[in-house]
Amino acid sequence: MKKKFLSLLFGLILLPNLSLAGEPGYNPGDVTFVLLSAALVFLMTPGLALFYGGMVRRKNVLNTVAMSFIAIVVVSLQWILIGYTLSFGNDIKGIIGDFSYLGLKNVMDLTVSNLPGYVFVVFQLMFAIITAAIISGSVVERMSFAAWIVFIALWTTLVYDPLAHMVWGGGILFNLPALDFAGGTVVHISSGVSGLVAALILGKRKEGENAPLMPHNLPLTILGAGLLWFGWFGFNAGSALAANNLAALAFINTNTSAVMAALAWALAEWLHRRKVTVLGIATGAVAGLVAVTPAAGFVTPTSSVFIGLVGGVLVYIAVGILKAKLNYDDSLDAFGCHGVGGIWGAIATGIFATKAVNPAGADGVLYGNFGQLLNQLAGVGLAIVLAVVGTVIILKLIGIFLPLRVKDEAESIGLDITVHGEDAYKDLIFTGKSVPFS
Amino acid sequence: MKKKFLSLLFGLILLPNLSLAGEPGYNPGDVTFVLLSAALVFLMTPGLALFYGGMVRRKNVLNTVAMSFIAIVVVSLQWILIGYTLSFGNDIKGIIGDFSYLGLKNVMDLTVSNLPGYVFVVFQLMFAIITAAIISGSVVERMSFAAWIVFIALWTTLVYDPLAHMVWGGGILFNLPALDFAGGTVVHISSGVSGLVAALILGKRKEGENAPLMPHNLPLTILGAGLLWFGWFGFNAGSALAANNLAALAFINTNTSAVMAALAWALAEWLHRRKVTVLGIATGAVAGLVAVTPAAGFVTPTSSVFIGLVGGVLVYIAVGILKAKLNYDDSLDAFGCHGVGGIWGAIATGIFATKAVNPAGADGVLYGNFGQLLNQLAGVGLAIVLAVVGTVIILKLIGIFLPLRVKDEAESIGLDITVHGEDAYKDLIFTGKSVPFS
Amino acid sequence: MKKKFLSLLFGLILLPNLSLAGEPGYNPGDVTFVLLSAALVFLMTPGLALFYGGMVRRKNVLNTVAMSFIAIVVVSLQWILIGYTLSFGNDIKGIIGDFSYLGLKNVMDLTVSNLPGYVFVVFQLMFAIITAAIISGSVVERMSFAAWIVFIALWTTLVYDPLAHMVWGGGILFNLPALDFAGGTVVHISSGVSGLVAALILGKRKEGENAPLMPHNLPLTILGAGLLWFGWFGFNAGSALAANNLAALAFINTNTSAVMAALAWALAEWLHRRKVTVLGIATGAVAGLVAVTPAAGFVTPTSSVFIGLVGGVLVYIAVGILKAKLNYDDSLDAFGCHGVGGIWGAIATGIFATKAVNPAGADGVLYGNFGQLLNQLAGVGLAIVLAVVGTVIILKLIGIFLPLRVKDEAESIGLDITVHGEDAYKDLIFTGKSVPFS
Amino acid sequence: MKKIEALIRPQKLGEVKEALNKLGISGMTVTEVVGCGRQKGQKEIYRGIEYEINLLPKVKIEIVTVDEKVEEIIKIISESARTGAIGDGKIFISDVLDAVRIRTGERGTAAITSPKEGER
Amino acid sequence: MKKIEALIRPQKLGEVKEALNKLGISGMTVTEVVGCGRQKGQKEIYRGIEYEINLLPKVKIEIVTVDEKVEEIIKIISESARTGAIGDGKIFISDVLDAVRIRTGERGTAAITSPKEGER
Amino acid sequence: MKKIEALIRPQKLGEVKEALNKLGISGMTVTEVVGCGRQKGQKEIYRGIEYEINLLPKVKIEIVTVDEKVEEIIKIISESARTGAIGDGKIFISDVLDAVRIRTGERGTAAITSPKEGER
Ligand SMILES: Nc1ncnc2c1ncn2[C@@H]1O[C@H](COP(=O)(O)OP(=O)(O)O)[C@@H](O)[C@H]1O
Ligand SMILES: Nc1ncnc2c1ncn2[C@@H]1O[C@H](COP(=O)(O)OP(=O)(O)O)[C@@H](O)[C@H]1O
Ligand SMILES: Nc1ncnc2c1ncn2[C@@H]1O[C@H](COP(=O)(O)OP(=O)(O)O)[C@@H](O)[C@H]1O
Repeated sequence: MKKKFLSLLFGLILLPNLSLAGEPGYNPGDVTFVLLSAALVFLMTPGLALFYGGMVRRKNVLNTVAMSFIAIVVVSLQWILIGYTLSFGNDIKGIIGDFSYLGLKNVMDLTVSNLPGYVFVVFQLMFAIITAAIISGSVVERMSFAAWIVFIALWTTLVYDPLAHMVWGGGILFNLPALDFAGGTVVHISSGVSGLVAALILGKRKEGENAPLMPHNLPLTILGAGLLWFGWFGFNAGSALAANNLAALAFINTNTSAVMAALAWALAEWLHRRKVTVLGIATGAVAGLVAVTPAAGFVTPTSSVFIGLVGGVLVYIAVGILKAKLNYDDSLDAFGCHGVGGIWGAIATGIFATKAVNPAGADGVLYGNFGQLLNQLAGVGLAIVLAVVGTVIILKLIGIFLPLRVKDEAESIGLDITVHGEDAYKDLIFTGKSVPFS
Repeated sequence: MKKKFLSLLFGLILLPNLSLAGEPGYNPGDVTFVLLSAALVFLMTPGLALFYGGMVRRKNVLNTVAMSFIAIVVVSLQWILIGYTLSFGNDIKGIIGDFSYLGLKNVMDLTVSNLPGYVFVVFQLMFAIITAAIISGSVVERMSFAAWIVFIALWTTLVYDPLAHMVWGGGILFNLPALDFAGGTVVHISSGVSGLVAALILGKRKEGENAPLMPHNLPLTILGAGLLWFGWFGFNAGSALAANNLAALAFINTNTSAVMAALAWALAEWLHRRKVTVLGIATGAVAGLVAVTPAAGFVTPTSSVFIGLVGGVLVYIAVGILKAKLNYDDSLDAFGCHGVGGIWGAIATGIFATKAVNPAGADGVLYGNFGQLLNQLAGVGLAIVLAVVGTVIILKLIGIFLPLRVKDEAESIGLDITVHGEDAYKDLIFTGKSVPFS
Repeated sequence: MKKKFLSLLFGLILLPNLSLAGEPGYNPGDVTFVLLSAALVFLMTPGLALFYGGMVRRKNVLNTVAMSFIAIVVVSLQWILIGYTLSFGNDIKGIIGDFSYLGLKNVMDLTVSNLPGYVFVVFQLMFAIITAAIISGSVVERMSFAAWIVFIALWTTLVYDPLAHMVWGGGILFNLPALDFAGGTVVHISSGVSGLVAALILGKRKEGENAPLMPHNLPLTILGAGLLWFGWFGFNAGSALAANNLAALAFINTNTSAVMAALAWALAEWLHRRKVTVLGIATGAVAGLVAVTPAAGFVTPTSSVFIGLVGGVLVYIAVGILKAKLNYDDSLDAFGCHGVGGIWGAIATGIFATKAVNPAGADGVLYGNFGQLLNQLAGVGLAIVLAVVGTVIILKLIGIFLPLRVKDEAESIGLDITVHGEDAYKDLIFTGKSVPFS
Repeated sequence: MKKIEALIRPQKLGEVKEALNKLGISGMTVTEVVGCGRQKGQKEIYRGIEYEINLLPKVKIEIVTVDEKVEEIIKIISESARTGAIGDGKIFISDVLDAVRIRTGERGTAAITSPKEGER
Repeated sequence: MKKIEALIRPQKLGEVKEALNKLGISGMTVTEVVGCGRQKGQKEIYRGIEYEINLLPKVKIEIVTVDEKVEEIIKIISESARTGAIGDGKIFISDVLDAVRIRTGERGTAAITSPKEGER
Repeated sequence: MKKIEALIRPQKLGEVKEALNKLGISGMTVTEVVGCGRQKGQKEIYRGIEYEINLLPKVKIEIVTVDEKVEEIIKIISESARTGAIGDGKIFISDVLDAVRIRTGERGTAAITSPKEGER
């Protein structure tokens, strides 16, 4: 009896492998894999919010967190309206998708990579969200929240969507091919470079001279790093779009590169400063995760040892040495970690890729194909150009209508109170009264 | 050699798709989907504990967290003893299940919705847990911990189990049918309304007059919101009970409603208070997640845009305006978010549901079937009556044996120290000595 | 068109169930299950880091967290180089694996338990990581970080890998057989006992006399407990290595034992101290999770009720009474929770195991097979001997080259600043200047 | 000019502040402190062990005021902070030689009394 | 010997400290406090309700110094902490009878002034 | 009546408190502060950059006591807080005009000395 009731309710469960629209043949194992990977990638953005939030000063933690959370809101809406179709619609001149899936129309009956269309849509959505959120790392503690909202809406449309199309959606880089397994170019180079450009346009935080701009809550940052690392397994392994050996390979490469980069950072710090910091281990791990992202499904675990090691060192140099020398204020090193790590990853993919692990990939320099490195460099170059030009234009445009920075006084008092009317931590002492609704 | 050893150890792994009891035929992809969704839904309760914990005052954070954790303990035990069989045992007069599965007997050989019985048991358990935990939001900072423990044990048995049976287990609402995809009525209306009743019976917190009752740790709350959102994908998509297009539809609807409600809240706040708060974004998202819960597998993504938008606005009005006017003390808005959001969700399902996306569902008002709205209203009405009557009786009964509230002095000093003998945060300064075991 | 692009990119997705190396036949549902379980088990180590981090004093939280994070780094590297092959290589005299998989060679083409080799490698890796991390609970707030790094590298090689081989990889305990479903002996007894030995060798923390050594941030600990519990579903259910009824059984047993032990702890505390603490509920839950680990796939849910109850009481006695009497300083009770809980779990498996739920298991005492208890005790004995001897030798060896403890002054100022040059929490007030790169 | 330094129970801060405001006293500085005295320590439990923590949370209120208002303020604070149980706290009075209002440079009494409305 | 107690805006601490250092004043103790006075409370929003929080974060700087330096220090603090808006804070001056340097047991002025280079 | 204000290393609080208790001194108020003086700042590292943080964590102990006990208390604190290294801290002594026990309204010395056992 009960079984009958349930089957009435849940309808299709007795017809496994039959999609709603009568689309047959996808495997529930693969659907589960990609759908739950999407959930893991989703969690990366709250994770990033806390990772970033712990690193700013106490007075700005909520504003920092809000930048990531509003990215979830804005990009989700943008994606179902136009983002998905611009990225994965039918190719227009290798640059952008057409409007076949505007407002998600026709997705219901779509099968992508042997998955129900919605599965692919939500998985890709999570990538678009975190890409926008990463940029905030460069501009926190000073950017206007209103300007940020407009910025990410435009940036996702004008920079992310075309790039995703070019690399993954059948555009020019896809056909070259410039390999990018899980988003080294689409996600990390684009966000890191755009972050740097935004940081330069906004200018430095005002308070760096009299007081160091240091993390107020490192356990929060460590928690964020843990959630990022966890989610990254969905990010990279999930990008195999099926639960197979390739996914497992991407998984182990992801972890291997992360730990090697953390090790590299720790060693660099030890040589340079005679201390190994826990933030350093976490930052190194993120650097390694970034570096292996484009390569995860194209290289051997041994290669990912090197990708991580070099990635960790390069990011350390960028963040710990070059930034100070070049004297720009990339608040939380979105460029240092994601830009530099992503560029190295794209190049490394051109060096270490091998068809022996993924026949759908390509051979890299080490396997005798120098041309692949050139393809990768073309991808890097195009991504950088797009990010720089797009970010400059968008910010200049917004600057006409809105101030890009908060007022100096707000920056000095803190953005949590001045922008959001909230105070992150309240101790024993706080008194006040509520203002009646008016 | 090694393979042989391993197969000896792990026994059944060489016989995929064969259950222990020789039950054939379920798909490992679906089993994985529902089992891992159960894990995600489990995580929602610790997430809720932190979401709530950050919003109370510093002196009550551990008590608040303890209320959710003890719900995991009490409801898990109740569920395997009698909860599961009362909810999903063979139907008795449309009201309750019989004792076929008392103490989980016969579950080993059971197949539910093409899944091994234990899979369904644990998945449903996680729903029962979080439902009880949600109620705590209305009563924290003053309810006695002993009374709370007794309350949730009785409430789960007398309110939750019958309601779950009526809606999902083959009872009267199931046959009507009143649609509830993932628990809008069973989980959210029941807990939200019961919370309000409990808050009214307990009375207000004492300290609201001289000091505002404000959050002491918003990053903790934001973290909790992130975990809730993450787990909600398991809650709603997992409720498809199979990894198919319906699950993917529920997933995208879940996210869409969440972001639209967050947007609605942000806009409402902006119009009302000229600020957008990060707690507002998080609260709005929760409102949207609640609202879409009953509808997730019955409506189109376009409909979930509207469900979220309206849900966000309604919850804002309930929490930010009506609560102050009506002057009750629903501490953390369990009623405002879950009660109001859940009622709207149930109604919205009657409006937006369409067989075009789920033939096992029904058509709603927009698709020409006005009757479905009446069915939904019947479900809402029955849930409200059951929650109100059940909660009043249970609390009055407990009140005979136990005080429902902590003493005023304990409330003033804080429940962490007085009830649990614990202090959440210790700084540099604390000295004391241990008392030897006696 | 688009489909063609995508299939070019992702290669194998159109050939489901075909591994990269042409290995056929594994089920994507099982691959998903184990791969995502690996991700869940991974998350347990950051979870443990926070669980532990919240319990130390404010001045040592980052060092405590760093011990777990560096374990991820060191053990991951060790595992891919030699750990996996020592554990799961072809058996040498029942003690250790050979070098067939040195540096992960040959893993690409390997199938283990009907899973792609990499899947099994990463799943097992996560167990090795958390085992090392657990030990840190005994030695935090005083152990030198350099000594810790060397210790875990050697310990994983000399204690963990042989034990994993003996129990799971085809060694003597495997053939006995001493049952250990998910690592009660391999993970918990080994780490708990080694922790105690290390605590005794290091000696007590200096400051216990004038100030109690109490948790500085219990919400952090509670968060960690939530993540541990969540990940433990992957740990125990994932150990079925397939998505089947056995996995579901392990899942429900896991939760049941956790809640019963939490209940047992709460009752013990109430009887002993007249308070129920939230840390007690969390600690009890961990005790129950540990206790059920070896039994999860071999016993009925009813048995896991008893396993949890007794486990909770035993750990309470060990931690709350015996430790004080015996006067050793196992800082965060790695021995009390994991050693005692693990020993009980191994014994309980010998009592409650039944072939009725898992024909690949064995019958225990309750099912007429007294011999199984002896097998289990043999396993416990061997694990204890290996842990004690291994830990003593390794620490004495390291002690020749490095101090095992930090200097007294560093212990007094705090390890975060003195060892890592970091301060976990910064409030409004901090000023200083940066030192230029030199 | 005198400084009044009151150590009170944290949960009484709201009431005390409200009472002072009614008197027209709005300038004050508040600090979280811990204190011990004759009040019994609070019992805390950590994994089965019971501890007696005897530095308990208190709140310190500091008010610098003109000599004439001292007794009045003492009275108000005493009344609004009292519960009658041990641990209600203390008030200490000491001399202040001078005061400066940073914004205006005013010195002495002028620095701590409200200027005429117009000036504001 | 006098104690100078300055209540300033938190964000001004860096500047004030820098200015004092330039004057050769390095000994000071700093506390996080909250204060109220004539400054308007800050507006906070919690789930649609607006609150006016009127104990605002401030920083207290305490410097014990010899009588001769008092005016100079007041001047430096005032200048570096001033923004001109209400809420800039106050400075209070009071008497200190004696000082002890714990490390050496030195008393009086010697306890708070730098010893000759050699001693160090 | 005098106020003794001691700034000590945080890790010494336990010992100092224990020593004072042995002397029969139980009333005190303790505050977390940061301070600087001649002690070198602590080195902190943030993403490869080294910072010198020179406001270091200290603990402030305030004891109001009768004049006769002042020297004894100073001695006890000095002894139990000393490590011999720079940064051990300072003790400042100042006058207190009056004290009030909020619970009973007692004034002056009575407010800070233990009442007879019976009263309790
Ligand atoms: N001699 C003292 N010096 C400084 N502070 C004191 C002194 N005695 C008490 N206090 C402060 O007053 C608080 C209350 O004092 P206590 O003796 O416990 O209660 P009561 O004032 O009711 O007798 C203490 O926690 C401490 O902060
Ligand atoms: N009478 C007082 N006693 C103690 N502290 C005071 C007093 N008046 C003001 N303060 C402190 O000075 C701060 C600034 O004072 P306020 O009146 O707001 O501004 P202003 O000094 O610019 O007139 C307050 O927040 C409080 O900490
Ligand atoms: N002039 C001062 N006024 C107020 N506090 C001071 C003064 N000098 C030192 N302190 C406090 O005493 C602490 C220790 O002083 P420092 O000069 O570093 O060491 P020492 O007392 O051993 O010479 C400082 O951190 C600060 O809190």
